[in-house]
Amino acid sequence: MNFTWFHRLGSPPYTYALARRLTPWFAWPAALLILAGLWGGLVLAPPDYQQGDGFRIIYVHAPSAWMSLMVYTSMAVAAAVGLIWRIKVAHAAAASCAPIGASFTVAALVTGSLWGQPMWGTYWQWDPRLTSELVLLFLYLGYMGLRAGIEDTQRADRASALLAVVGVINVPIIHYSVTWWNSLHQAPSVMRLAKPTMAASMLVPLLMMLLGFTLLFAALLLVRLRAEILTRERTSSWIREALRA
Amino acid sequence: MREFLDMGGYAAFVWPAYAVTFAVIGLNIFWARRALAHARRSALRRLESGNAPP
Amino acid sequence: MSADSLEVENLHLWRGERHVLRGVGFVLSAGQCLKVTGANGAGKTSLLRTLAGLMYPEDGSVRWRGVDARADLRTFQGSLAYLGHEPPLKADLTARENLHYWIGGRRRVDGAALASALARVGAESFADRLVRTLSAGQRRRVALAGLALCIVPLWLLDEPATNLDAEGQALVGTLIAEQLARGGLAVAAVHHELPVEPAQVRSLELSL
Amino acid sequence: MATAGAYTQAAAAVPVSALEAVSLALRRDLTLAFRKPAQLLQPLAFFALVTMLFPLAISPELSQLRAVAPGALWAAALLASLLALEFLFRDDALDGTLEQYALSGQSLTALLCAKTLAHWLLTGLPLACMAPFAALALGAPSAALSGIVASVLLGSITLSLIGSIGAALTLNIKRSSALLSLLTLPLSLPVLIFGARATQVAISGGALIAPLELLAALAVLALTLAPLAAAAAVRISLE
Repeated sequence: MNFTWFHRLGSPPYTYALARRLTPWFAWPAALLILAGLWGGLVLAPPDYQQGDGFRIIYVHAPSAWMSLMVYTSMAVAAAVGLIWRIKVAHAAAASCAPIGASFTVAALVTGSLWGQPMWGTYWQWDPRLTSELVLLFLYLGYMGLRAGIEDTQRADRASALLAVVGVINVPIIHYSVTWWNSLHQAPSVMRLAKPTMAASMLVPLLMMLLGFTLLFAALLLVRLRAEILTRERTSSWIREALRA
Repeated sequence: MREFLDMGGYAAFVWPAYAVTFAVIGLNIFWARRALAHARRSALRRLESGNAPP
Repeated sequence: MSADSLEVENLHLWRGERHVLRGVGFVLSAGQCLKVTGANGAGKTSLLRTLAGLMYPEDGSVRWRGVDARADLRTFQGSLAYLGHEPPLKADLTARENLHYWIGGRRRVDGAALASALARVGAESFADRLVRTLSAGQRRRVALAGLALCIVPLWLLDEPATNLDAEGQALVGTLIAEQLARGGLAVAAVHHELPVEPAQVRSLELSL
Repeated sequence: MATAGAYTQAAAAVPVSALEAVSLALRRDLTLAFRKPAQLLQPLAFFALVTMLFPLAISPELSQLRAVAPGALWAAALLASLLALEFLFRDDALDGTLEQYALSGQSLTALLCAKTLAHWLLTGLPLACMAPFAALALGAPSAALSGIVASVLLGSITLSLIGSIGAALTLNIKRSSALLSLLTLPLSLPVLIFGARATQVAISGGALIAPLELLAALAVLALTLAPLAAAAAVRISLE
């Protein structure tokens, strides 16, 4: 197998230039998809027969929740790559993920509780998904706290990478145990739209939003990655050229 | 239009949810760009001060 | 089996924004001692810790017996003894207990061997006192007793003679000379002269 | 010129098996702990104290307390074991013992296992022994006590193991206790959930086997993975 691409990705100048070139290719489609999804979700999709217009929160809640998990997984994968092959760029990518993921976790929690109020009659319900989301927020905060606590960048990279890997192994266990716990106490689980029967006019905007958020994450990651590479990099010759460009 | 803004009586929940999410998106874009600008500035400073190794 | 040798090439180590080791390299063969000098903060400790495999250099290699030390780190670390600038002693154990647990984790050692090592460094009078009651020089002597029991090919010593009186410093020289006579190697970071036969000593100066 | 072979002949030092090294590390930690008995008692006193808070905060009615007993007991156990975690590696990191462990030529994973085992013997085991008294004070029937002891025994193994990762990661961070809780508590939630459930079942007299099995599964999983992660974390902290 040919792993040249892998090694080239490990080289900061190459990745920096690549990230710079790729950013618009993710950013513009993301903007278009999100706007189209917004139009479709707010205007075109019909009200839900049970939840009325309240269900439209799904078009921001579901993508935020998806982001929180996807970003954590990406972070853990990047961290593992950095840990195993000692690739600086991978650590830089993992470090870039955390603030993005944490902020979307907050968005998922807030939109979830705003959705909960009309549906459950209370802003907070110990529903397994919201609870898992809250735990995920703490995992993000722990990651960022550990990173901030260690001054030396390399050690911070490696220590937080290990934490991310340990965390991602734990996420399914936590989710399973929270679901199990919840099933014992028979809390209402309302945030369950009848998915298979969802009409296309409702589903398509949701898919557009999901894809749009994913592309947005890619664009944000690429910009942050460049910042991280610049602060980490010591060979200045290419930096001089990159900054001039 | 008023009907649209009213969201079938759910306006108090739908609009804040959208506002929060798009605030998070906006903040993320702002933070990412600021981080890049900051990194560029400090890299330039390092280059000018001649502290950086060859 | 190839002869014991330590070949270090082009080590570069960064700590945060600081370029600590800038292309350090040397070759040391059996029966030789490397004296590492340099101002405080020049990277003497970092070099020793990098050689021991505790720190990971960004560039360069450490080769032991012709093979990259990272290839089998545990075996390599089993064949070296590292003495940091603080003696690795537990304050709430006596000197003898400390040696028992510390050296006992590396090699079989019986009470007689412990006693003779302690006697050798002049520590028999305080061998059964808690380390927290010992002076810095006495602790250093206990650590030297431990070192004397570490019969391994490579010694990495960080300021081995700090806090010692003239007699203690001579003892450090004797221990290193014995290690070299056995065909061992030693790397010592010092800021004064090593009392060792000059013919066996090579020097490396680290600059800030 | 001397060769490697010549050196080995001169040395004749008998190497130590991994098992001996592990038992030595275990004995060292136990000896040290018993030289400072006050430190041993702190987590236990803390556990008792937290348990006492609940009757004072809720109600002296045993029937009411019984409803919250599982949660109170496990929250107290979780906090007590967290408190004890700070001592797990701190002294060893400061005096260079961890460095010597990492360089001993023995498996660092095994040595840290020994340390974590010592830690569990000194905190988890006493907690499990105290749990029945705390449970009685919170209104649990005496028939429930054996189940409660079993659940705390199993759960505290996992807590110690997860804690060892957190403690190793925060080794050279100053004032790390808040961070240590932030890292360890989310990872400990499954233990809390299954442990409290087991306690609840024990109090209501149901079939204990399912929650205990879940706790045991967690313990096995932690036992296989946590020491590896802790060893990696210690090596990173020593870098």
